[in-house]
Amino acid sequence: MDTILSLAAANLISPIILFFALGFAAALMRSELSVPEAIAKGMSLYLLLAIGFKGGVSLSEHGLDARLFFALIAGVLLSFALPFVAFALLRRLTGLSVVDAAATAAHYGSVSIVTFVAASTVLSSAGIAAEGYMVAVAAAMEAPAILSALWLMARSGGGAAGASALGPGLIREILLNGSIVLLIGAFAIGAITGPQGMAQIDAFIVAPFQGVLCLFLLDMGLVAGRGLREARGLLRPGLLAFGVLMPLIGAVFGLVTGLVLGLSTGGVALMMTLSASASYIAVPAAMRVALPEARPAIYLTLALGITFPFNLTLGIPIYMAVAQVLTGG
Amino acid sequence: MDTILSLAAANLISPIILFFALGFAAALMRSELSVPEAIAKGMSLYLLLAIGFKGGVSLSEHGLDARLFFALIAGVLLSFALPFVAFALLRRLTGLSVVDAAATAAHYGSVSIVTFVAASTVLSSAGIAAEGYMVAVAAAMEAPAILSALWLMARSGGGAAGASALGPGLIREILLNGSIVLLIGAFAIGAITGPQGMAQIDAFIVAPFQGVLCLFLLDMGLVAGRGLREARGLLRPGLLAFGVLMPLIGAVFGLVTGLVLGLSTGGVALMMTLSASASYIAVPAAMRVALPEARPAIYLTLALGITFPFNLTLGIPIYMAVAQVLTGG
Amino acid sequence: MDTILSLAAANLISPIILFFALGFAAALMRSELSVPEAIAKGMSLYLLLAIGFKGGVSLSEHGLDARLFFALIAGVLLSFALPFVAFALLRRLTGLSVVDAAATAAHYGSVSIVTFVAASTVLSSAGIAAEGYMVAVAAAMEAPAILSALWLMARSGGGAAGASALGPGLIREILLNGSIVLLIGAFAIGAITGPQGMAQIDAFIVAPFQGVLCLFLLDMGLVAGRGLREARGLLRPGLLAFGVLMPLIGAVFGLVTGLVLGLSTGGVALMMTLSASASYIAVPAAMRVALPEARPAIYLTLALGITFPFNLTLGIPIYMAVAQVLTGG
Amino acid sequence: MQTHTAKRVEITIEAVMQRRLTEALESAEVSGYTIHPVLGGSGRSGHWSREGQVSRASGMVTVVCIIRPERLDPLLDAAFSILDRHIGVVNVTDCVVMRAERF
Amino acid sequence: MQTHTAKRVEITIEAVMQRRLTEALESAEVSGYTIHPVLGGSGRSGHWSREGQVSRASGMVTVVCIIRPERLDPLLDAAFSILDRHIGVVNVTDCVVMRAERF
Amino acid sequence: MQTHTAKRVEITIEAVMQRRLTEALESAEVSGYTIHPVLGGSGRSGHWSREGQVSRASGMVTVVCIIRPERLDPLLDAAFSILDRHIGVVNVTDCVVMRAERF
Ligand SMILES: Nc1ncnc2c1ncn2[C@@H]1O[C@H](COP(=O)(O)O)[C@@H](O)[C@H]1O
Ligand SMILES: Nc1ncnc2c1ncn2[C@@H]1O[C@H](COP(=O)(O)O)[C@@H](O)[C@H]1O
Ligand SMILES: Nc1ncnc2c1ncn2[C@@H]1O[C@H](COP(=O)(O)O)[C@@H](O)[C@H]1O
Ligand code: NA
Ligand code: NA
Ligand code: NA
Repeated sequence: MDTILSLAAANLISPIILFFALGFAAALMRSELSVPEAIAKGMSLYLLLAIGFKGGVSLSEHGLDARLFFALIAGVLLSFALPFVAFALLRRLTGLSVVDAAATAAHYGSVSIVTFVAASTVLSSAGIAAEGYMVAVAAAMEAPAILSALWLMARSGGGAAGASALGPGLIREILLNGSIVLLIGAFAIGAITGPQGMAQIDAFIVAPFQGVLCLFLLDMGLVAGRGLREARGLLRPGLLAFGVLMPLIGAVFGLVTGLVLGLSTGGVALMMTLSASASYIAVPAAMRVALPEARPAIYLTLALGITFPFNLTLGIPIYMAVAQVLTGG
Repeated sequence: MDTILSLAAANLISPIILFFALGFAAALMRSELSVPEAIAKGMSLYLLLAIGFKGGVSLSEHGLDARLFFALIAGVLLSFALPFVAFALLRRLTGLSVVDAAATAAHYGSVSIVTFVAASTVLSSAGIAAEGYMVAVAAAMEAPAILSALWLMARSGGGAAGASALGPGLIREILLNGSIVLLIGAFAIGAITGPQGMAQIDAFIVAPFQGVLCLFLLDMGLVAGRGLREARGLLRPGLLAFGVLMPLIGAVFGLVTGLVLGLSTGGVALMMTLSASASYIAVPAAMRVALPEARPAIYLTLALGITFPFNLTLGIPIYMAVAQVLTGG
Repeated sequence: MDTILSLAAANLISPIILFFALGFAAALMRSELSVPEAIAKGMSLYLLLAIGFKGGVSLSEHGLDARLFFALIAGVLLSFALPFVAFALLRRLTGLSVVDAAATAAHYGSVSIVTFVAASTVLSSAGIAAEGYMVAVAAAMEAPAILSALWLMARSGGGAAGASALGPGLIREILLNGSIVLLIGAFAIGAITGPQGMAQIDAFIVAPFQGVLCLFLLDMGLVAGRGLREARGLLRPGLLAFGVLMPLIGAVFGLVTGLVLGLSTGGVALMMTLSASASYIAVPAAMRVALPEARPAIYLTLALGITFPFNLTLGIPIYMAVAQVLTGG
Repeated sequence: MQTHTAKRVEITIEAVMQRRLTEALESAEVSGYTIHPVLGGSGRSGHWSREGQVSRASGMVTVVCIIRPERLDPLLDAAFSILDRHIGVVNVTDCVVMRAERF
Repeated sequence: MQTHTAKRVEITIEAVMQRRLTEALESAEVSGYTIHPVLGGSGRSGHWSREGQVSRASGMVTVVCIIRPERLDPLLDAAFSILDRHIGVVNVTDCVVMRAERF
Repeated sequence: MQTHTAKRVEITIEAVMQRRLTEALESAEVSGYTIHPVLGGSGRSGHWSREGQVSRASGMVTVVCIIRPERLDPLLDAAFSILDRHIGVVNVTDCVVMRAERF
């Protein structure tokens, strides 16, 4: 426990966390500091390309592994299952309507790629290796949770609307959303071109990576802080508790899965991080289309204003420390 | 022939080609993946600045060379001449109207700087040197083709309109268009500051160059794929054949010119690439002003949807291999 | 004097100056070359983050110093005082109305961070060290001049309007404007994480810095050139003289301050540069709110079209040379 | 210059619904429209702005259609079939156009 | 479809004044508006454009409010309390809206 | 508040023609206008959108001019001298303005 806490404290003074905190504080103080939307989107394309490519190169170096397939299947199952846990917890802890609870649950079944990127960075700074294919697991976990949420709605009688919205258009949009395509595509290109490909572009995707992440997290802090400030009226204690408890519960699911699959220390930590994280890009867009009655102020504030900062500051070091202790890594 | 094909195959699995293919495939599958317009424009400024500056530094290292002037003149003449070849070929192979054929011909007389950048990158990866001043030749080849197209129109009786549009306003816009000014300006700055200037900014313009090119080509793939998907109805076999034949014909013109000028292996390959490539930025804008009746769906789809991918994947390695064989390089 | 001039000449052929000149010339020739607004803003965030962080790391390496506090106080006082000098000079040299003169004076009391960045870059290229905390001094000098200008207006009877505009809203906007928050925040993060933090992100903020500055100054040249071209009618000789004299006068104030504080050679040169430079982001925005009757064409053209190019090309090398001679550095 | 009366319909809708709206317009045979970006706004569901918004996923756009008066009803039916459960506003103004054959 | 008359008020104002304008609108109980970006323009104070402008500090935005006709006067009073000393233009058009309860 | 009738002219035109259009407006002594960006659209020449378009060279903008009613005809003549061979649409709406001396 002591190690866990001291690791967490060390993590808190890294530039990436501090730039996030700077953005968060600036937003709470109502500074007009802002990152242009195009720059933020450009940086997120960069992070996806880099993390996907690196995962692919690492796969090409270590060779294919049967565990890749089991890990993918496990990821999909986790993404399907976690919304049910989240939904039950929300109905217990909060007074949210069925539609708000279902929409929120979808976010917690899915994943936040930026949280995954931050965890990968912290792991590699600590010299802890992880399976390159965890990038593919991350991509596989994005979408299934959306189906669980729509099923939860249907079961509660709100299904007609949701189901009708879930036409082939929406399914294609979800499966081919930009993040998934770029992440998987870059992963495949990394796997195909391997270390040779890496030698050609590492000065772009490796050396400046952490610096770009700092600027990106500055923006995330601004956006999260602004969201929190505007929605502060909504954040009853029950919701707040959910925003911190749910990632811990998710992490336990991820931990068990990672141990059962026999992943490395880094792999277990990443599986925990994925399960603990909540989507704030792909799932909100899908929810606006399929469940427009659900309030974005609820689910976005929870995912981005509470759970994301929690995972970034305390969650990731905790998951890492637990993974290290339990895998003996 | 065997060497040519195996070189081409090796080229096809480089990250830059694969990211282009990823974008192309994502667009055909109707993914919403997209690069913000400002980021795409920012990357193109970066590529122009970097390629121009590198060319200038290389000129300053190797000293001025009478061939520079001959190469410039040859480039201008090629750009004037190729539209006539393209126009004749289009009238033979396709049923395009005079205005569509003239506008398309202008694109093939002019050049695509990104194709030039890709060829330079492939050459330098293969350790083949080229004359630094080829950058200036590229800039000189942008505009003359536009005049040829307007002359072709005038000869066919559509001239009144075109000629009236070609006021001093349009001529200044064409000659001082952003790409030309930045390319030539950076070339001059590279030539003035030389290796000392390079030492100050190489970490920005050399090391990350190929990585930026990957992200840029991802976007080009998206844009080319989307254009192709929307215009698929227009692409009769005759047009398709033109889109592949014309670059090969252009390359032959470039080859002869390069050999006559006595350029190095790399210089010949670049001269072939320039002649083979088709403009998709400067010329379309000029055509919208001067020949608004010509259909962008035709000329852009050909230049960007057919010829650009052809040059990037098959063309450049073919031109390189031919240049190597014929210059004994 | 000779050394000063030859140093200045050497400075004029560095890539950063030449890219500024390229942009300036392109704008005067009415080229359509332009940098997207989002990219320009993204680069300015990058420069602020990098310069702030580097200053903070340098502070952490050299330890806190009582002079930091004296330098901050001196900077604030300079920023308060210089508008009075500028106002008196403007009323003598030009026929500007009180409101135009007051607004312009505010710009010259405040600072241009980009001029500061350029001076830091030139210093570090020349191997001349400066106090890391000069970044904090730069931030401290942004705002006070605005109050002086409003006080100048109030004294002239135009105060009611100005004072009413200076509600708590405007004061918060000025103190928490994006540049100040990012500069001070990055400075603090650099100071906290120190060389360890630097090791994590130097490939992003150190190596490519000068290259990014080139692209950024290209855009500044474009914007300055366009401003100058549109406002050429306004630039009477008196205004022109002010635009060149005022930075020199400001530099003398900065020189005395720097010598009294006992700053290093680099520190004196930076203090001169800050005093000589004129704001063109924070102050114009504040003036539009508080003194909307003042004409932006006057104050922006002076600050950005005359004083900024003067400082960049001649001013900085002069200040450096004077600082070297007088500190014996 | 010869003028013709027409209707200018302005629809502000969530960006995620844009494609569905324009498809509905096209199936109602409204094939002319222009899409404008929106920086922010306020309504019954509160404020939002492009820079401060919690997610880049959201955001709105404004679609403007100029149509012949007799085409207004099918257009509105199509628009409201999409707007129904979603946030957004519609307004219609009388206008005149010049080259009537275009509409 | 049931329609109701309304007013469409379009205010073009400097971006630095946007927050002050929307706050004034809100205190006049106008809580619905949409903000559009502006690329450039021209008026008595000359030309400007987003790309060529001397400072990134400037720039304008257009705020569009659809309101019930009886709310027009308070809205205009609020708007002109801000616009008073600043550059900018306002125009008002008659329009019709569908879901009147929204306005 | 004292109001005056005016015309609101909205011209959607290719971005490459923007400078030519505003120059024509200015030579017809229309010196007030505001330019808005366009994300995409559809018309007789098909769809286009800023993200999916084949070339960054294209794209459209919307120019809005508020003018006194008697200035409408010269404005339209100037606009159509440019629009003539190019794609684009124009519509005119009646509006009211407050500070009439500005127009
Ligand atoms: N009265 C109005 N006038 C102009 N725009 C409005 C109005 N009401 C709503 N909007 C726009 O529609 C969006 C959603 O409105 P609502 O559905 O009321 O939350 C707002 O963010 C505004 O952009
Ligand atoms: N008559 C007009 N029609 C449309 N927009 C206008 C008009 N007059 C002014 N504007 C806009 O308001 C801004 C400031 O105008 P002004 O206060 O006249 O300089 C201009 O840059 C335009 O964007
Ligand atoms: N009826 C219309 N309503 C609104 N915008 C239109 C209309 N028709 C055309 N446009 C716009 O004008 C552009 C060119 O139209 P067109 O010349 O018909 O291809 C389209 O892409 C739209 O942005
Ligand atoms: Na999760
Ligand atoms: Na060519
Ligand atoms: Na100053």
